[in-house]
Amino acid sequence: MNNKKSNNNQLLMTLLKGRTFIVLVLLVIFFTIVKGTTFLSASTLTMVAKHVALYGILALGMTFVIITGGIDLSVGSVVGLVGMLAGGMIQEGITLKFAGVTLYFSVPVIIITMLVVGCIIGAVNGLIVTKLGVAPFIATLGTMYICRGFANLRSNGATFSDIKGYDGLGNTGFKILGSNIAGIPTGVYIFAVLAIISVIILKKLPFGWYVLAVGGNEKSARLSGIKADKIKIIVYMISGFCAAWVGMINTAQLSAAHPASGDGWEMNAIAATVLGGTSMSGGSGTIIGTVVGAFVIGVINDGMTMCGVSEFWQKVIRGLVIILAVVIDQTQRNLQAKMALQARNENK
Amino acid sequence: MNNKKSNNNQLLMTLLKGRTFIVLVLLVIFFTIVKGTTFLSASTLTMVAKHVALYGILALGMTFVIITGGIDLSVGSVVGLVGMLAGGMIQEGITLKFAGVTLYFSVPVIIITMLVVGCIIGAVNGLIVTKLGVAPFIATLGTMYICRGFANLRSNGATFSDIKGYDGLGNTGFKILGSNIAGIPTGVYIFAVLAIISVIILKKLPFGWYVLAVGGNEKSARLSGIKADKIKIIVYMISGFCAAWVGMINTAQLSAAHPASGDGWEMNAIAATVLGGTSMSGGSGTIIGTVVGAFVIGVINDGMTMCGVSEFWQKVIRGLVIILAVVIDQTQRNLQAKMALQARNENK
Amino acid sequence: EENAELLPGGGSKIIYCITPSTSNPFFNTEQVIAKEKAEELGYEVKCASHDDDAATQLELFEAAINDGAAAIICDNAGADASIEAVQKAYDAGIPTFLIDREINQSGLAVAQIVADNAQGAAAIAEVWVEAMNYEGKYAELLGLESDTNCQVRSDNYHSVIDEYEDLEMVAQQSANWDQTEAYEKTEAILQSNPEITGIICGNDTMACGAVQACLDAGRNDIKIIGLDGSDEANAYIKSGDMVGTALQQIALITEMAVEQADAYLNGTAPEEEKQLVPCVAITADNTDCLNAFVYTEPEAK
Amino acid sequence: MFDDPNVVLHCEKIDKIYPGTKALDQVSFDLLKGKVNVLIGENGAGKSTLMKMIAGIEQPSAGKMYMDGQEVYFKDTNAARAKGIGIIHQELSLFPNMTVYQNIFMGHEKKKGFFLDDKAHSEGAKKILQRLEHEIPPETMVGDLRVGQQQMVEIARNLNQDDLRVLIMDEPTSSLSAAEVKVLFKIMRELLEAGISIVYISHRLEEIMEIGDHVTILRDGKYVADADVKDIELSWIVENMVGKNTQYHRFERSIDLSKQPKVLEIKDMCLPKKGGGWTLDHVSLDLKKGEVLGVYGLLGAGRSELFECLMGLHPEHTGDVLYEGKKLNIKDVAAQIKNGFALVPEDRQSQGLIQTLDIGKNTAISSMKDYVKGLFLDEKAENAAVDEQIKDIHIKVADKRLPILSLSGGNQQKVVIGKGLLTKPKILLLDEPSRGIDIGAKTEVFEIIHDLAEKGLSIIVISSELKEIMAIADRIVVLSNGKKTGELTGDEITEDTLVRTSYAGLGTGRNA
Ligand SMILES: Nc1ncnc2c1ncn2[C@@H]1O[C@H](COP(=O)(O)OP(=O)(O)OP(=O)(O)O)[C@@H](O)[C@H]1O
Ligand SMILES: Nc1ncnc2c1ncn2[C@@H]1O[C@H](COP(=O)(O)OP(=O)(O)OP(=O)(O)O)[C@@H](O)[C@H]1O
Ligand SMILES: O[C@@H]1[C@H](O)[C@H](O)CO[C@H]1O
Ligand SMILES: [Mg+2]
Ligand SMILES: [Mg+2]
Repeated sequence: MNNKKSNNNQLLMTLLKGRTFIVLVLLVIFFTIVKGTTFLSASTLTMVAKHVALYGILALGMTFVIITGGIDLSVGSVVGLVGMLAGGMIQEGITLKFAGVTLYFSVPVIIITMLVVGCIIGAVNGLIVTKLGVAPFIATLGTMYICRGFANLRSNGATFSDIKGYDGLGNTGFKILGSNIAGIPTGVYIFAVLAIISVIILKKLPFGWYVLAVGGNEKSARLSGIKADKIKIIVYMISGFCAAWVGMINTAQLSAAHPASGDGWEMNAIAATVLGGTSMSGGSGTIIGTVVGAFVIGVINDGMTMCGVSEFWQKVIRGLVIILAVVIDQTQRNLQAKMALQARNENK
Repeated sequence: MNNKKSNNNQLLMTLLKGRTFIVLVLLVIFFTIVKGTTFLSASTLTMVAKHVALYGILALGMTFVIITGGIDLSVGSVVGLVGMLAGGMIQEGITLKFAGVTLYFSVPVIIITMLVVGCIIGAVNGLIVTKLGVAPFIATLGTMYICRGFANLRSNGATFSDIKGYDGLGNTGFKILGSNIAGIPTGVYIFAVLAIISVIILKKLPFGWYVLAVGGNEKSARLSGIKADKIKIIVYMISGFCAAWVGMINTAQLSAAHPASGDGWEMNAIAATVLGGTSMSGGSGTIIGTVVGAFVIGVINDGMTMCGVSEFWQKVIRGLVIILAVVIDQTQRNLQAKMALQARNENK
Repeated sequence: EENAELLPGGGSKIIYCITPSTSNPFFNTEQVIAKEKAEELGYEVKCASHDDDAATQLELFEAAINDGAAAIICDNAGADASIEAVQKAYDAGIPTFLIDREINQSGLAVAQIVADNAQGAAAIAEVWVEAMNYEGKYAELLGLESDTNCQVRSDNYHSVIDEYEDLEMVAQQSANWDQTEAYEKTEAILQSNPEITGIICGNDTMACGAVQACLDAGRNDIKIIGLDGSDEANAYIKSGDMVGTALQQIALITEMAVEQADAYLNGTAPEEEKQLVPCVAITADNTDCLNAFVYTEPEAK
Repeated sequence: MFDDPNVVLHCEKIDKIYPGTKALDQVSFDLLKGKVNVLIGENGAGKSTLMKMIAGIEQPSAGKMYMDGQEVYFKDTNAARAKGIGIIHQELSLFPNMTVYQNIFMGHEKKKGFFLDDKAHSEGAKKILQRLEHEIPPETMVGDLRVGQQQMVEIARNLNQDDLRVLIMDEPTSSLSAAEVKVLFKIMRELLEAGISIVYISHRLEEIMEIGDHVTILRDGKYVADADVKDIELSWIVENMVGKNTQYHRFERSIDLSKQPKVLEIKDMCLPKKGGGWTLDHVSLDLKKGEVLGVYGLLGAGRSELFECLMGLHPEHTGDVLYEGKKLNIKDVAAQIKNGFALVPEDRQSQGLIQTLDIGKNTAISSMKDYVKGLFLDEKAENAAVDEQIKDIHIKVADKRLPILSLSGGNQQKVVIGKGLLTKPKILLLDEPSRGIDIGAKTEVFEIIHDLAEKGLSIIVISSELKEIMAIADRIVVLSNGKKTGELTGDEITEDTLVRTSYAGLGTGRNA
C-alpha cells in the first residue's frame, strides 16, 4: 500500500475537518494584514473573546436545540428579561406586599434564581413544541414576543442603572460577572466552562446520544425507548439556561439592565451555530464547531469596526460571510465524505 | 345509514375547515364588544384591510416558499431596498456618468423595474438554496443583511422624501400606489389581485401542484419528473416579487423611502402564513388560509391600539395569540383527520 | 373667524400619544407625562409606539383617526417619512402636536415643539472641547444613521469641534442608539485607537455604554459626552465618569404639547408652529438640578 | 393459569382499535419457547400491530398478555425490553447520522462512571458484527451503509441485549440477499439454541418453510389458523391467508417476441462509483416491443442505478442509449418522461409517493401537463384520466380525494404504477414492484404487467425474488457487481443458473 499517499490524505482530512476554522484563520490573517499586528495582540484577542462570549454562549444552547431539529428564537428576549429581573432584584429587591417587607438577595441567590428562570422559559418552549405540537419556529417566536413584553413591563420600559447593590443589603458583587479575573473577562471563563460542559454532555453522556438520535430520526429514537419529548424539553431548557447567563453577563458588563437588550441576538447565535457546521435539519453538529463559528462572527464584527468599515458595508459583508462560510463548509464536507468513501474502498 | 348524523358531521367539517377563520370572527366580535360598533364600521374595516395588505402580500409569497419547505427571511429587507431604489429613481433618476445624462423613468417603467429587482433577489435566494445547498434560513438571513446594507448604502442612510416626481420629467403618479381608488386603498386592490392570482397558481396551474409536491416529498417529486430546483427558485422569485410590491406600496403610502423600512416584517409574514394553516415542514398550505391569518394579525394589532393596550402588553398578547391560534388550528386539524378516517370506515 | 380655521378634532375626547419604543426612558417620559397631564385636563389618553417604523406610525395614525381622536401628540419616526401620517391626520381634521423631533414640512402640524438639538449639541460640545483642553484624538459614536437627529447632532458637534485643529477624529462608528453595541464598539475602538482621549456620542444610551467600556478598560481619562439628559448619564456625570450631556427638556416639551392641544381644542392656536425649547448643558456643576428629564433652576431650589 | 412451560408469552383476546379500524380483533396467540413462531397474513392483516403490542410500542385496546404465568402490561418499549423482548422493526429504525456502534448501543449504553465508554461500545459492536459475518467498521456512519448492511445493523442492535428472551423479527429479510438471509438463518438457529424464542414475519413463503417451526395465520385482524410447519404445505398457508390458492403461474404470451422490433438499446453503459470502481461496468442490453425483460441480481448489483441512468438521474454516466435506433440525449427525468420512459421506483414511501397529496393528485402529478387547457389545469380532463387509470389497473379506492396513506400498501403501489402509465410511456421501468406487498396484491401487479406487455408496452422489471421474476419475465438479464453476467431466455431460465450468474461478477474475495 502507498503509505505516503495515505499520509497525505490524512493531513488533508485533518485540514478538512477544521472547515470553518480555516475561514477563521483566513479572517484573522486578513485583518492582521489590514490592521497591522495590533489585531493579533493579546488585548485585542481578549476583547474579541469577550464579545464572542455573549452570542457564543447563546450558540451553545442553540446547538443542542438545532441538533434536535428545533430552533429557539426566544433567546434574545430571554437575555433582556433576565437582565431586567436580575437588575430589579438587586436595585429594588422583592417586595412582599402582604408582609410589608422587601427582601434583598445575595448575588449567588440571584444568579441561581436567574438560571432557574432561564430553564423555566426553556421548559415552556419545550412543552409548547412537544405537548402542543407547535412548530419550534412559531412556538419560540411567540415566547420571544412574550418575554420581550415582560422585560419591558418589569420596569415599564425604564433602565435599571448603576447596578452594584449596597454593602448594607449584602447584595454587592454582581459586577464580577462583567469584569475581569486575572486579566480575562469573566464572560470568557463562563463561555469556556459552558463550552466544555457542552462538549461533555454531547459526546460523553448518553443524553448527548439521545439528542443526536432525536435529531437524526425521532421515530426510531422513540422506538429505542428514548423519551424524545423529554429530550426536546431539556434542550430548550439548556438554551434558556445559556440565555440566562448571557442576560446576567451583559447586565453586569453594562452595569445596567435595559429592557431592549438582546434584541435580535438569536440570529447571531443561529448564524454562529450553522457556521460551525450544525445542520439546520438536525442530527449533526459539534460544540467545537459552534465555538469556531462564534469566533468567525466575532472577528468579522470587531475586525470591521477596527478597520472603520461603515455600518452599512458591515451589514453587506456580514451577509456575504455567512453565506460563503456555509458554502465552504458544505463543499469541504462533501469532499471529506468522498475521501472517506475512497479510503473505505481502498481498504477493501 | 344515519342521515342526520352524517349531516351534522358535514356541518362540523365545514366549520372545522374554517379553523383560523373562527379565531378571526371571535377576535372581531371581541373588539366590537370592547370598542363598540366603531370597530365594525366600514372605515375601520377598510383601515384594517389596508394595514393587512402590507404583510398580507408578503405572506402570499411566503406561503409558496414555506409550502416547499423553505423560508424567506429577506423579504423585510427587500421591502426596504425596493423602496429606496424606487424613491431614488423618482427623485434622482439614473445618471449615466459617461454620457453625462440623467434618465428619468415613467411610473410604469419604475414599477416594472422594481418587480424585476424583487424577482432577481428572489432568484439569488433560490440559487443559493438549490445550487449551493445552503439551508433556506441561512441563505435568506444572509441576503437579509445584504439587502438591508444596500438599502442604506443607496442614500447613505438618508430618506428620500416627498416622492411625487415632476410633471416636466414625466414621472408623476407613483403616489397612486399609496392612495385610494373609489374609497378603497390601492394596496388592498393589489393584495386582492395577488391573492386571487396566487390561488389560481396554487390550485389551477400544474406549477402549484409541483410546489405542493416538492414540499411533500422532494425525492418523489424529482422522480415524477418535476424539476424541484426550478420550482424552488421560482417560489423565492414569487416571494421577492411580492416583497417588491410591498416596498412600493409602503413608499407610496409614506410618500417617502426610508432605508430601515420593512425591518422585521418577515416575522409578521411568517406568522400570518402559519396562522393560516401552512405547515412549517412544507407540503401543505392554502392562500385563503394565509389571507385569514394576515387578517388575524391585523385585527389584533389595530384592535389593541384602538383599545389603548400598551406597547408592552401588545407584545405579550401577540405572542400568546400566535401560539394559541396555531394550537387551535392543529387541534382542529387532528379532529378533522380523525373524522375523515371515521367517515371512510363508515362508508366501507 | 379665526376659530373657523381650526381643526375640529375627531369628535371624541381621546388624545393619542404616539412615540418610539418606550423601552428608551426618554420616550417613556413622553408617554408618562402626556398621560398625566392630559388626564388632569379631562382627556382619555391612548399611548402607542411605532418602534421607529414609519409604516407602523402611519397605521397608528390611521387607527387614531378611526377612533375619532381629538388630537395626536407624536414623537415621529423620521422627518420625511412622517409627513404623510401628519397629513392624514390633518385631512381628517385632527390636530397633531409634534414633540422632540420635527418634520420637514410646515403647515401640517399645529405645533412642532422640539428640543434645539443643534444648540444643545453645540453647547455640550463647547464643554467637551474645554475638557479636552483643545487637543487630542477622539472617536464618535453615531446613532441610527437613518435618523435625522443623528445627523443634526453630529453636524453640530463638529461645527464646534472642527474649529480646533488639534482635535482629530480617528474613528467614527454607528452604534444605532444601542447601549451594548456602544459598549462593544468602544472596546474595539480602544483596541485600534488606544491613543484617543475623548468620545462624543449621539445620545446618552450610547454614552453610558461607552463610559462602561472605558471604565472596564481602566481608561477614566477619556472624556465622554452624550445628549438627552437621562438620569443614567446624570449619574455618570456626578461620579465624574462623563463630562456632560445636553438635556432635551422632554418633560417640559410634552407638557407644553398637551397644554397647547387643550388650548387649541378650546379655540386658541399656538402662535408659532415651530417652537424650539433650548437644551441645557448638564455638567458636574448642575447635576443636582436634573431629575427625570426635568430641569429645576438652581435658584428655584 | 397460562403457565404452560412451553409458552413464553401468551396473548389473550387482544383487540386493537385505531380510529375507525379494528386492526386486531380478539386475537389469542401463544409464543412458543425456543421456537421460530411464524406469523403470516396479507398486507394489513395485523401482524405488525400484534407485535407492537408485545413489544410495548403500542397498547392493546382490550385483552391481556401473560408471561411466566403472570399478567404483564407494557406501557412502553422499555417495559417490554425489561422483560427481555426485543424487536427488529419492519421499517428500518436507525440513526443515519450516527455511527454503527452508537446505533447498536443506543438505549443501552455502556458507561464508565457517568460517562459513555466508547471503547467498550466499539469492541462490542465489532464482536456482534463479526457474528453476523458483516465486518463493518464500527465508526462508520450508518447513513453511509447500503440498505442491506443497515438491515444487519438493525439486527445487531437486538443481539446486543444480554437478557434477550424473545426476538421479534418483522420482515427482516425484505432487503437482504440470498447469502445474507443464509447468515441470518444461521444466527437464528444459534439464538434458538441459546433458548431464545423468535417471532418471524415474512411474505417470502419459501423462507417460512425453511426456518419456521410453528405458523400462525392472521386475516383481517383475526386469528385464522395455526399449525406446526412440519405438518403443513405451502398451499395450506396460502389458502388460509387469502381464502383461495394462488400460486404464481407463468404468464403465457400471445405475441411472438422474435418478430418484434427492438425499441431500446443500451450500449456500454458505465457509471463510475464515487471513489473509484464502477457501479455499472459496460452494461449492454436491448428490449423489444411488448417484451418483459427481467433484471435479476444481488443487493447492490447496480440494478437500480441502471434505471436511474435511463431516467437521467446520473448525468455522469457514459455509453449510448438508443430509442428506436435513435441516440437519446439523456438530460433529466422530465425529458426522459417526454422521451417515453416511466419509472416505478423501488422505495414506495420515499421515492414514489407524495404523502401530503391525495390519491388523485398522486396519480396525476407526472402527467399534469397533459391536462392543461390554455393556461389552466382542466380538472375534468385530469379526473377522467385518473378515473380511467384507477379502473384500468383496479386500484381499490372509495374516493380519490382521500389521503394517499389511507390506501393499503398494494394499492399504494398501484397508484405509483398508474402515475407512470399516465405519462403514456413506451418503456416502463419497474424496480421491485412487489416489494412489501402481500401475495394477493402481488398477483394483481403481475397481471397488470402482463396485460400492459400484451398491449405492446415494453417493460423492464427488477426483482430479487426468483419465483416472481421467472414467472413474469420473457427474458432475464443478470447483473453482478455492476457487470452483466448473464442473459437467459426460455428454458435457460432456472433458479440454479440465475443464482450462479448473480455471483459471477464478484471477485474471489466474496464466497458465493
Ligand atoms: N397507526 C395506525 N392508525 C390507523 N390504522 C392503522 C395504524 N397502524 C396500522 N393500522 C391499520 O391496521 C391494520 C393492520 O396493520 P399492520 O401493519 O398490522 O398489518 P401487517 O399485517 O403488518 O401488514 P404488512 O404485511 O403490510 O406489514 C391495517 O389496516 C392498517 O391500515
Ligand atoms: N449514493 C451512493 N453513494 C455511493 N455508492 C452508492 C450510492 N448508491 C448506491 N451505491 C452503490 O452502488 C451499487 C449499486 O447499488 P444499487 O442500489 O443499484 O443496487 P441494486 O442492484 O439496485 O440493489 P437493490 O435495489 O436490491 O438494493 C452498490 O454497491 C451501492 O453501494
Ligand atoms: O432624541 C431621541 C433620543 O436622543 C433617543 O435616545 C434616540 O432618538 C432620538 O431621536
Ligand atoms: Mg407489517
Ligand atoms: Mg435497487
